[in-house]
Amino acid sequence: SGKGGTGSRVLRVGWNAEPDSMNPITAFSTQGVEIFQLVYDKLLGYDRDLKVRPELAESYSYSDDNKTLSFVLRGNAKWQDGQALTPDDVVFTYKLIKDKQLGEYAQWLNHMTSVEVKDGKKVVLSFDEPQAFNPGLAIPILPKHIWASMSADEIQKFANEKPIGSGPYRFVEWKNGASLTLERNPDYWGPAPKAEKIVYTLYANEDIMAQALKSGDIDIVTEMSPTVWDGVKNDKDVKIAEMPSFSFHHIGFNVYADPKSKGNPLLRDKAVRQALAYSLDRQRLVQLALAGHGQAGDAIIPAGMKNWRLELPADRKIGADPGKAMAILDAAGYKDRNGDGVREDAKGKPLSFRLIATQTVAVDVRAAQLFKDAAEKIGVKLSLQTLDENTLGSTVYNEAPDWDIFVWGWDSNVPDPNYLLSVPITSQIGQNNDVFYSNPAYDALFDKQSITMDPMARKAITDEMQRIFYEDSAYIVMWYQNKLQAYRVDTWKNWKEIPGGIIYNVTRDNYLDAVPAH
Amino acid sequence: MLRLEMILKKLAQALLTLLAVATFNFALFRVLPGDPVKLLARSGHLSSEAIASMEKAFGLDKPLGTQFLLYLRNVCTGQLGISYTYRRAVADILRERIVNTLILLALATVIVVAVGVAAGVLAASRRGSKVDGALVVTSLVFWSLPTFWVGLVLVIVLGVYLGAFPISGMLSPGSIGGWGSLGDLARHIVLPTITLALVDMGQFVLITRSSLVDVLTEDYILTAKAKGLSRREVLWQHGVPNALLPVITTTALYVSLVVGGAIQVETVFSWPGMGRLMYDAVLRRDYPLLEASFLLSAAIVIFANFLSDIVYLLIDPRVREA
Amino acid sequence: MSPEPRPYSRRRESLSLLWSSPLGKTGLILLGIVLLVGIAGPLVFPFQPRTSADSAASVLSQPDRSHWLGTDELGRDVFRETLDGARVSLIVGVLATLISILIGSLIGLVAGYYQGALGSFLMRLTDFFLALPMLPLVIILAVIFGQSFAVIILVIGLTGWPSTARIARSQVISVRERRFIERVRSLGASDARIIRVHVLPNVVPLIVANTSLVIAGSILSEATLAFLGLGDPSRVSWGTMLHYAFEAGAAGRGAWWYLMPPGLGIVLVVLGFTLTGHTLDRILNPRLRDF
Amino acid sequence: MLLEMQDLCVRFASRAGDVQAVRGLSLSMAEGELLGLAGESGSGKTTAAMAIPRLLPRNATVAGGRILFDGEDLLAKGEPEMEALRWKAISVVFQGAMNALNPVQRVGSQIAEAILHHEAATGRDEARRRVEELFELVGIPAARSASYPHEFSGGMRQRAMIAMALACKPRLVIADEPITALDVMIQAQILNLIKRLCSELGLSMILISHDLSVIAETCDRVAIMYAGRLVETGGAREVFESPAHPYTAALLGAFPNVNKERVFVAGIPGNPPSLIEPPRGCGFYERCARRSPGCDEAEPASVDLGGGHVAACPLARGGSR
Amino acid sequence: MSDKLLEVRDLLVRYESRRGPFRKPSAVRAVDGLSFDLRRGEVLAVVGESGCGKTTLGKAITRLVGASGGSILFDGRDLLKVEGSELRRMCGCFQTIFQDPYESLDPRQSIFDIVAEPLLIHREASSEAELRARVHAALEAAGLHPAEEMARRYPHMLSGGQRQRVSIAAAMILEPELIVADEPVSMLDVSIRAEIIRLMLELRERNRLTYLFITHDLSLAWMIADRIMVLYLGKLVEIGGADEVIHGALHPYTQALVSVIPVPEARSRSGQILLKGETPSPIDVPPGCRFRARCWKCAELGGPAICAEREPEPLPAGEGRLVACHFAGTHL
Ligand SMILES: Nc1ncnc2c1ncn2[C@@H]1O[C@H](COP(=O)(O)OP(=O)(O)OP(=O)(O)O)[C@@H](O)[C@H]1O
Ligand SMILES: Nc1ncnc2c1ncn2[C@@H]1O[C@H](COP(=O)(O)OP(=O)(O)OP(=O)(O)O)[C@@H](O)[C@H]1O
Ligand SMILES: [Mg+2]
Ligand SMILES: [Mg+2]
Repeated sequence: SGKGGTGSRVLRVGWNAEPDSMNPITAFSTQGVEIFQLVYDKLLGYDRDLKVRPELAESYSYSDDNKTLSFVLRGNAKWQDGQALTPDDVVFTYKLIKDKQLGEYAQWLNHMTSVEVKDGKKVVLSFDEPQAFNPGLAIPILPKHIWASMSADEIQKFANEKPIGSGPYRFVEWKNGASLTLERNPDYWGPAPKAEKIVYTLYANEDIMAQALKSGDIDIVTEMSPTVWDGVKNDKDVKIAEMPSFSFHHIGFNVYADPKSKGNPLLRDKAVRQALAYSLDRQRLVQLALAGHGQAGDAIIPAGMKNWRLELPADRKIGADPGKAMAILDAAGYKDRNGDGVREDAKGKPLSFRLIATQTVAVDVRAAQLFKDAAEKIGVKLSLQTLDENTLGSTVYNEAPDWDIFVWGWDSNVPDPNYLLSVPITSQIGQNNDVFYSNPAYDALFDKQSITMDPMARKAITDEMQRIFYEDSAYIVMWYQNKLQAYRVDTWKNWKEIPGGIIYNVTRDNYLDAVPAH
Repeated sequence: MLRLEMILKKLAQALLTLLAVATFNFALFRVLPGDPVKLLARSGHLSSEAIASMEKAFGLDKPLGTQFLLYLRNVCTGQLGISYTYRRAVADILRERIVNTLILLALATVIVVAVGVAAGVLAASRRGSKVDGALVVTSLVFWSLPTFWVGLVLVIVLGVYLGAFPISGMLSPGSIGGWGSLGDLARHIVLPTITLALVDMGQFVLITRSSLVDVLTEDYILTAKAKGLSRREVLWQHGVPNALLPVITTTALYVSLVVGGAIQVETVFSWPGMGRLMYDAVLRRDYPLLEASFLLSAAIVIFANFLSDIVYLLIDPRVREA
Repeated sequence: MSPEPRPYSRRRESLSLLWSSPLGKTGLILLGIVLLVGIAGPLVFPFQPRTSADSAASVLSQPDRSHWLGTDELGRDVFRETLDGARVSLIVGVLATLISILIGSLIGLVAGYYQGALGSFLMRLTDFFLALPMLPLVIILAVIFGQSFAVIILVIGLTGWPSTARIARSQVISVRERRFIERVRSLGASDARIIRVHVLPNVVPLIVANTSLVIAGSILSEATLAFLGLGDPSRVSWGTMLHYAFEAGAAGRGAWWYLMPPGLGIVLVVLGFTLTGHTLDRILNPRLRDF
Repeated sequence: MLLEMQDLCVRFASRAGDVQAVRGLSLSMAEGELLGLAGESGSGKTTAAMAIPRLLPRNATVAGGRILFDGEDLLAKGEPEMEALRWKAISVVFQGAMNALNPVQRVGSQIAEAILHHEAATGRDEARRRVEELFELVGIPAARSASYPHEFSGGMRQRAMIAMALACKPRLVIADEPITALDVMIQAQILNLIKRLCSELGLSMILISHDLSVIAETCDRVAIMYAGRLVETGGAREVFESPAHPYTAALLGAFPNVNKERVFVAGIPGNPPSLIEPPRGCGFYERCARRSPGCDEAEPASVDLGGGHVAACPLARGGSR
Repeated sequence: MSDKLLEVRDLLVRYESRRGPFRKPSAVRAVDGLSFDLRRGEVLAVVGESGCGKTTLGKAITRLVGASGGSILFDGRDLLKVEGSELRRMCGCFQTIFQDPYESLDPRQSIFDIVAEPLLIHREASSEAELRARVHAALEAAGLHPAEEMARRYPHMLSGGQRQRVSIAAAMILEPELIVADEPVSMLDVSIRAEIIRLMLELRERNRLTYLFITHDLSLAWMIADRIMVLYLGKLVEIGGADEVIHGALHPYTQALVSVIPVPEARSRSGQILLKGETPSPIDVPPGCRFRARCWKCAELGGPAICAEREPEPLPAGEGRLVACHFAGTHL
């Protein structure tokens, strides 16, 4: 049994980063989202099979033109401070986000024209285009009585130190740098979960977290990196779980054609990008950087979203062929003219690029080092620099981007392709589009898929998009990292392993279904 | 009285240094590259109005001079701004964290000073003996150890293999906190304290030793011996009190070292203190947090120096004017 | 009693005293070994440089015939990395120290010799830097200026000078107050000459002894920075090795072969410099001399 | 006899070899006597004197001889016994009073410490009262007993040291160069004080000085040392009026005397011999103007000139200068 | 060429010091309006208690400290008005010999370097050979034989007496006219003193030197000086021929000093005049006669008002003598 002090009714989770904030509008860390999905309710949620299930809404329905979405709210929901939860709160939340363009959520409401209460129990959303993705799955509902009095400015600064939601757990305290505690919400509308408390403990180092799991200090961890995870797999009280995820890591090339770009223009040549893509053996990358815990990457929809993934035939795959890479470069006129081991273009400009990666993401740094070695073999010189996450972010997302190549990744908060596909669209330049990719054909297809309600038809479109983007090689998707988790078998049970992870996933149901092992 | 005047003078000096640190601090963070709002926009979904409103919210839209004055005023009133990452008052975050660091540092300092001074006295009083030699060598070895490495080794040996002590955090996950957790805290504090103490002990031993060796050759020690005092009495009544003066200065300098040690120890042991906060703030470019924690740690060091000056003034009648 | 006239060389005398003290000898031997390893090592043991293996099986693998100290989390040879790391640690230590010593000596010299407004300003400046918590400062500077090799050397060098300045200053003051300076001044010697001929030679030995300790400190600083993930990622140093080892969970997997070599490397080289510096200090600083 | 040194030998270990600082010194003094110990720097005065309360530095060894104090051999006593004797029976006024006082303690309490340490029955108030008495005795206002050493002038510190030396009413006071480095005027004051105290309190004192004039004016008896040996001893008047040893004579000749004719004084050319390998014969041989062959072969025997006047030179009987 | 090598007039030397941040700076009046002449070729001994300004006077003359008033005429030129390179050149004309032979030589220089340094500073040697020759000559002249070998030694290889000879050699090598000797033998053993002083006097004969000989030892001053000057708290008390000052002191302070000179013969300590109290601080010098508080004569006379009111000026009292006392010489 655990050493938790207050007995086995406490679920102890280990993680290696803290939420950035308790304000669901401004927070963007995954840790934050994990807490919000327990403290707040959304209208809809995903169950343990990643199927849509009701949450605050008992049911929902689309209009025939798919432009109107109505939710029927359950009547027994209450705010954790005792106030009743009404449709007004839902309308308030959606309006707030839409009107003030607040946070990540605003992207789901771009096409919303109105939101209103109907028949006392119903909330109706109207859009000017059909919506393939249901925003009810993403947006937490906030209490109007707390948030209504604040201006946009104030909301930006609001720490929300004691969040009040309507979810199964309520916030107790956050000991900065140490732990965050939730307790069971007695007024929760649904069946009471078994864990009376959930304590998230912060570990500065994953290895130490692994030790804590082994020694019984914690019951489950949110995520582990490959080599550390390998280190716990032989412990008899610990069960490891390896699941596909909704994320990928990639190498991005600065392909911005705008004169503002300060990136090396040679990278705008598709041949150079493709050659680099061919130089890299992604299988080996998975073996070395991930110690084998993942799948070699190709298109931008990760392995976790089985339904939406494009399966490329072997002969269309780019990679693991340095010979081909060199042939492409030779053909495109890049030769080592001065014998320094680095190829130059016709004007003598060397294929020498800057490569940046996040210093704290070990797998990225490892991949970058391996990429550097691989590129060297085909006569391309890369100089590696690691930056902290924020500097890297501000370097990449710059009006006048002054970089050549970076390494990082994308993670989708929903098992729907829309978000990831939206990254490289032209309108996302200045926002998510990290390589400044712009392809009108791709953009057109994106718009089309987002209003195509039929899954089969939509899949055809997304496949085509993936193919185009893959060929263009603005990204080298290195791998789809598996979600590596581990939990103790002697404290809690009934964990279900699902794509995206047991916990720390788009569903909260594993928390609600866990039961003590004894 | 002269003493009071001296104390005031020292105080003025300390305050001046603090002001200089604040200025330096401010300049360092404003003049150098990195646009915090762009950093916040990392996730990319902020409109330009949102960015403008954020700039306004964090006071980044004003000219530098105004920002500096505002900054000074706020520092004086304890308003250290709002953390970019946590979006909470920096002062609140610091308040939570500083206590944890102080607990750790206080314990380590007490141990270092007590054991270090005792060992130094022992070595000096047995100068040239085997004990002395062993103490000097041990101190030099300790002095050469990287703090984080000692931490790692302790984690592996005492934590992982022997399982003798918890290796992470201040309290066990899920413990309730409060007075009941004192035992838990005690178990958690062992390894970080040992790490900090081990590494910094060496210097103390060496300094106490050399200071006492110096003092023991002074004529007044011979006088004391001639008065018929026993070796022990000579040592403790005349030797140590005089030898401690330089040790006090060292203690103050040690505080500046130990702030660095805290960052490492807190990183290795996931200790939720200021050191790690500062390190995280660096990684996140959380300027207000970084500034404030840097200022705070500088203030601690300056205060320690000030304190040592005062103690010096109080116990050494010779110190007159600087 | 009357001393034999013999060629007088303090330098030679110090060296032989250094060698005759067990601590000093140990320090010199340690340094010799590390230097040898750092300079000759990569030439003598030409293992596949930085080569990575191909499968997950060769990641963090135990020492065996082909990898004497096993492999790291990318399947690279730890032995080879340790040899490379010695060089980086030494280079950073020495270059950063050079900067520190130059700045420190200059400031100390000027502050000690010109005790007027200039001197006291410089002393205030030194105290100010001493009052800054060093590691945080170094971290902040390293992060702000980026983590390249040159920046790390500069940052460590630029923050490491106050102790040297203090030592130099107090020695200059004590030399300055000696009668022979007054005698020489009464002969009409200029400040420049007094500093060059009389002050410097009497200050340099202490700075030299201090240098050894500053190098030890610089190497520790580099290791600490690198351990905290702020090292130059394209160069292997012992600190970066430990950083990646810690990140990769080497401790939990019991990969001692990955944790011990760089750690011991740091300890040995720092100990070498510390022992040498400590002994030199005792020899050259009569106040500390206790034999 | 209060004190008898018999054939005392003291060595210092040093890197160059053993320094034979005191070589076979025999000297005695009676109760109530003021004995002057003179000789040039390095002749072993301090070493000989510090051997009595056994306060020699760590690298010193007493290689032979006995020191009888009241008939008991001090060298045979255990450390605790010595501790009880120190200050109570034998006290010391050290050379540099500047450094002989603990800088962080009040002067008065340093004196009181000695009293309290040796006279357990004494209360603090009583001790304080006695300290004040002692201050008055040496001519410092009693109120100053609360001062720290650095608040005193050199002369006052020297007086305080003397007061401290008298605190436990010792039978023997060893004053090692108590007046060197002081101004003439203060020198005179302190010497007067010493003389007065000795006669008033019936103290015995060994006064060490390299200045013969000072000893001549103050002491009853003198002992002159050279290169670790006693070269001449006797009543002050006899020795200064008719020095029997060539060294004594030469030394006397090196001091100008304002009472006599204004002539240029003569020095003693050369340096004292090394004490690491001391000469077999007379230590002064090399510098002696009246040496004769054979003096360098064997130690000259002591010649008793009567009345306690003894000199270690074969020429002694031949008369004075 | 005038008979007077040096004429010091109303010389004033102050050391400014600040004793606290909130206090007014105060000045130590180390030399407080001093006038005297130094004749070519004479030895003038300066005596007085510790702190009376002897060293400061010497330093002021050699320009090691700046004077705050008065004038020092050297060969008719006011030293206080020469500056820069001019001054540096004049430094050759007056040299100092310091008290402590252990401290006044740079331990890292060889004897050769030490003695050669003045020549190098003043660029007086035209060749290596000349430099060598002159250094060796100076060493020989200072009694350091063999010069060749001595030149190679370092200070720590010499005895105290030998070191002082090195100082003298270094001082003499520029062939100065005036030597300020600040307690040149007080650190040496009595037995060696005579030799050093003899050397100095020999050199005077040979090189027509003038000495300002600073000492606190009155019998030494009496033995070697032509004239003696007694200072008290930075002011002249009495000046005159050596014998007259010692055996016919006129100022009560000099009389007291002379009465306590120890002599190497057993005698009773009667006839001593012991002064009471301490020398007042040179920061706040009392008005009137600065010696008044300790003056036995003043006490004897019942504290005449004039002593408290007027500062006595040095007045002639016979052949070449000056005494600064209202009651000089009255009933001893
Ligand atoms: N601690 C020591 N170690 C080695 N040699 C010593 C030590 N103390 C004294 N000596 C040597 O012993 C000899 C006698 O020294 P001592 O101090 O007794 O002489 P002294 O007559 O008192 O001289 P001074 O007048 O200078 O005080 C000297 O040659 C001295 O160098
Ligand atoms: N650098 C200085 N700063 C302040 N005051 C000083 C300084 N040097 C000397 N004094 C003061 O000036 C006065 C005269 O000092 P000076 O050294 O000339 O005396 P002195 O007669 O040579 O004494 P001594 O015999 O002790 O050498 C003293 O009161 C002294 O304290
Ligand atoms: Mg002595
Ligand atoms: Mg003087």
